[in-house]
Amino acid sequence: MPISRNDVLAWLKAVAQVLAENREYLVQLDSAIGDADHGANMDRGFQSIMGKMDEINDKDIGTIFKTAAMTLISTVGGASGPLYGTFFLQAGTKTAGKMELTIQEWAVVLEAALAGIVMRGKAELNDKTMVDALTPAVEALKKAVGDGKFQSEALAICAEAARQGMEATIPLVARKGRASYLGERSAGHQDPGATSSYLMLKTAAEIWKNA
Amino acid sequence: MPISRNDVLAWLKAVAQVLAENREYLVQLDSAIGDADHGANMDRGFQSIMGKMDEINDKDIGTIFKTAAMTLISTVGGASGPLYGTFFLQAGTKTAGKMELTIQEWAVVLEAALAGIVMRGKAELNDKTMVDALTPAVEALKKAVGDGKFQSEALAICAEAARQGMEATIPLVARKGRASYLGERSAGHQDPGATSSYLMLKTAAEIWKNA
Amino acid sequence: MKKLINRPEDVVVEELQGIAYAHGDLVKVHYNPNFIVRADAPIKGKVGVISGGGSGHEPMHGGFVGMGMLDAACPGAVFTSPTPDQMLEATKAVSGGAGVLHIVKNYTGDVMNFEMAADLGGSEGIEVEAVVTNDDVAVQDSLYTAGRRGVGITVLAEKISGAAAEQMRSLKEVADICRKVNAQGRSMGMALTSCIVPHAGKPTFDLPEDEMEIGIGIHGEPGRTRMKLKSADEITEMLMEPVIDDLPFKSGDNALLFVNGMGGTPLIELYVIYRKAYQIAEKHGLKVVRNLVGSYITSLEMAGTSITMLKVDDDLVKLWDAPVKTPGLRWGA
Amino acid sequence: MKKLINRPEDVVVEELQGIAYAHGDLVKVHYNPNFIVRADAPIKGKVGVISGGGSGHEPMHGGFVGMGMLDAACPGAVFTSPTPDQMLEATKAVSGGAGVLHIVKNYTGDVMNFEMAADLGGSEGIEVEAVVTNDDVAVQDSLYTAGRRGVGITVLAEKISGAAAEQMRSLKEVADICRKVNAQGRSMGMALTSCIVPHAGKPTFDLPEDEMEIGIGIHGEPGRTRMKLKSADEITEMLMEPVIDDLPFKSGDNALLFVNGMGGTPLIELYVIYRKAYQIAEKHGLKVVRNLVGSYITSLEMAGTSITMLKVDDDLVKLWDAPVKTPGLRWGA
Ligand SMILES: Nc1ncnc2c1ncn2[C@@H]1O[C@H](COP(=O)(O)OP(=O)(O)O)[C@@H](O)[C@H]1O
Ligand SMILES: Nc1ncnc2c1ncn2[C@@H]1O[C@H](COP(=O)(O)OP(=O)(O)O)[C@@H](O)[C@H]1O
Ligand SMILES: [Mg+2]
Ligand SMILES: [Mg+2]
Ligand SMILES: [Mg+2]
Ligand SMILES: [Mg+2]
Repeated sequence: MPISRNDVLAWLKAVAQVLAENREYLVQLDSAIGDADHGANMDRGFQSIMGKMDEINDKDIGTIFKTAAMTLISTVGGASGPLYGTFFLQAGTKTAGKMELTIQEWAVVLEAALAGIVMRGKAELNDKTMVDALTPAVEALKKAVGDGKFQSEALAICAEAARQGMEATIPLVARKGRASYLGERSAGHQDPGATSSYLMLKTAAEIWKNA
Repeated sequence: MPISRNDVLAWLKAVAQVLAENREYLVQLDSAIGDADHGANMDRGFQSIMGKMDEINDKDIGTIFKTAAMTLISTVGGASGPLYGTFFLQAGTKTAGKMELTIQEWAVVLEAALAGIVMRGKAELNDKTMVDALTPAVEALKKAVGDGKFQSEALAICAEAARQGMEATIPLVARKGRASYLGERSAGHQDPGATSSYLMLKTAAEIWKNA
Repeated sequence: MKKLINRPEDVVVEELQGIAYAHGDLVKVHYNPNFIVRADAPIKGKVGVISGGGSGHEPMHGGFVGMGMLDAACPGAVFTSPTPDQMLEATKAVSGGAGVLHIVKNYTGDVMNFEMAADLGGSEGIEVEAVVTNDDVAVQDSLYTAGRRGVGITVLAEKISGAAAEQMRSLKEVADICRKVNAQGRSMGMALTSCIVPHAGKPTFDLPEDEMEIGIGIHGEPGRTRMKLKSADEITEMLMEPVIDDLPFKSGDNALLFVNGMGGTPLIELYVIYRKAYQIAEKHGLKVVRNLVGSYITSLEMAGTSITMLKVDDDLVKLWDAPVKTPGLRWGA
Repeated sequence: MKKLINRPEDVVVEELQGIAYAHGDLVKVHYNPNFIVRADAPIKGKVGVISGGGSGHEPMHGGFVGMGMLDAACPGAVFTSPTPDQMLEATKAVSGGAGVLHIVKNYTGDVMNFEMAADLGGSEGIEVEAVVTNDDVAVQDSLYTAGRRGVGITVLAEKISGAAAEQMRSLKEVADICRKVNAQGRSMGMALTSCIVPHAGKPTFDLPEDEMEIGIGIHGEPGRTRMKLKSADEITEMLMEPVIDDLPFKSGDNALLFVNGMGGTPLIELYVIYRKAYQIAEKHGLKVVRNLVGSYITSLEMAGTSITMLKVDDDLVKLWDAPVKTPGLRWGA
């Protein structure tokens, strides 16, 4: 079954909850190599999206994503605000007018969303950013879809790739974002943005398992 | 044997050493009910007197005490500077031109010196100040001298009375000086100024034991 | 002890050197005895206004030397009142023939040292008046004690008296203004942390992570009561209400509201306090016509705040608004 | 966490209310989106100068809004760059027809949010130039990284660009001056303690009693190296030498020396640092013709200091001396 408008709304709700639960954890990760706000930023942003649920309850997926994007852009700030804002903005552009998405379409949407982040932040692979979780996740999803995997399996593969990408940020020396100021001292810590990206994709895999 | 000019110099030297050794202790007492400087103040003052030793080495007791007084006044500051300054100023007035003091004379000098502190600070007995150590000490010395005690014994009795006076400050609620701001909270702590007074008189008893 | 210092015994002199390097256009620093004096002192025919006190309260007093405020300031050792020779020399240095006002905070040590400066004489016929500030409502006042401490009002008294002197008012007038400011002002303070006196090397008092001291002074002395940490709004109420009660301030009064940081408290928190203090003043019908927000009378690195309210009339407001040009307070010039 | 706050999520808005109550004569506060704007904005024909950044650096930037400095400031959440809508609205509010300068500190978040403000459009033909400050020599610069942080020079750039705008210079000129200040300035900072981000509730990093962080920024981020605590003189050398080396400053240069406190450091310590910094500058043949000593770009309650050196010529000195009337920096008015 394709991913419906309602599934997308359910995903955003679930992400809001997961980020609220992981607020402390993300703050802690950001304390080690940043400024201790990533958890608060993401939580503030997704709580604001929750405040818009009534407004988008009956809208198409493109409108849902665009609203999420604008909300993140105007409430998150920091690096993650424009980055995830652009992520959802691009996702919204790809899904304009759509009421549901096949898993094939979702792979395309995710790829465009990631491209938005790269366009905005100019990070390359192994710069120790969210791009390190999203890039392998998009690749894995595309491959799984190409291989004809079931939707639930493809989403799980995507999340698992994100998890591996997230963990692979640990030994890296940051070259982008605030962690780059630490130089060598940034090595040995997991990137908070890669972690929030993984949490989003993991939540998609869980929420859309039976979609 | 009377207390000679040299004995007075030796006493000042010994007091400087005792105060240096008790600097931390006096700071600690002043931390509890004051501003943590009494030890530093007294040490600074008596080290400065040590810097004047060459100048007063061959002077009469009055000049020695007056020089000590002016040095304390211009280097100690705080409450203890003017108080001990006045103490030595009065002692200097009583001993002008003298090359030695009998124990009877010392009792008179000490009484005048205490009167100087009371005139300057207007503290009464049980206000939880140095006056609480000095007053019983002067009384005890006068009585011991009147009773015809030997000098060494009279000085020991004087120091012991100071010690008891000092310890008696512990339960008192301060009514003068910085400790008075604490109100009831000042009870349960020994007064730093009473402690430095005791240390001076105890040192006199030790140094002049064989005078 | 974490401090940006060299040897504890050198802190005050090195600070004075820093001030001399930084503010040579406004002040001159005299060593042995130590005092900071207006670059253009003495000013003929002007009342000289001087103050002094222990170091560790910066910018008070040295940072308030300059046009429209103090003519000289005498810094003692950290938290230790200065010695009479400093006051004597500073008095001579600022005497322009119209007399000199000594603004003294009510501490046994400060009062006695200023008194001794007068007793010792040597100021060669310079007319001196002393005004003792004692605005701290945290201290119960009584004939039988040392009385209330001089705290925040001292900053306002120095500004306003300095402005009056700058207008060439007489010694009596300047002293009267100073007394009036003291009489019409009240303060109260609190601490989140103790400070560390450099030569002591450790906190004057220990305060658990969830407690605060209410009614502290500016020398790291413990306060009247210790209690569980409360919200900024509750703390502000605990400071404002006794201050307003004590004068008392009455509905319709105009006031200057001064929210002060103790040295380790960032400005963002002072504005949070100011917000509530302003609302409480309004609630009492008081009109806050002037204000001061910042760390002006501090206690080394202590975290905490004090609130001062001064009842003002037109003359006081005009004197407050008058130009001032000092390292620590500056406007209109 | 010991702070004078209510709920962490209310700190910024309550601070803004405090600023509004305290400085209504100089600034107006706009909520949703949040920005602080000059009371008399927009000024016809004058370039509008705005800046923005996370809160927690007070008085920067909000305290620098007023005549001769910023026309508006956009405060984000604590340590979080503001959002594009704030910059957009502030830009419109200060546009007097001569264009608007955005002074942006070089942080990924700040840069991207200011960029998005431009991308999103909606500023209806207002000409905007952005200058990014990046003066922190503690960060190794490289094409492949986020580059150096914008720190202390931002305060000086805001003062000097603001003065240029006040003189009705064109947008290009004001932006060029701003770029010049940034190009000619270098900074480096250190911390004795971490700060505590309110919503985090505990120190961003733990620093043992005998250690310090060298090369910290202004967001509580750990520095480049951690080492045993040293004396003020040694610390000053560790900050001054890289700053002087990097530009490099050369014997005979005139400089503005800015010794900044991080929020929890008392003024007495800053003067001890200033003393040594001045002596080091002299030793290198640099002439310190202007200075600033105080806590102007802070990191909540962090104890520590940063040193900024700006090479100045006559034009920059004149612009520095020009009147400024803001809550945080004021002279000549
Ligand atoms: N240039 C960039 N490209 C992609 N992601 C980035 C970039 N810079 C930072 N990030 C991501 O943003 C995260 C930090 O977000 P957050 O803490 O919310 O913002 P800030 O760094 O402004 O405090 C980092 O962990 C990293 O994953
Ligand atoms: N009015 C007074 N009369 C007599 N002694 C006093 C008076 N006020 C204070 N003292 C003494 O001074 C001591 C404190 O001295 P010190 O700490 O050096 O000065 P300060 O209180 O100014 O810091 C007190 O412990 C007390 O014994
Ligand atoms: Mg962050
Ligand atoms: Mg003391
Ligand atoms: Mg003292
Ligand atoms: Mg941030």
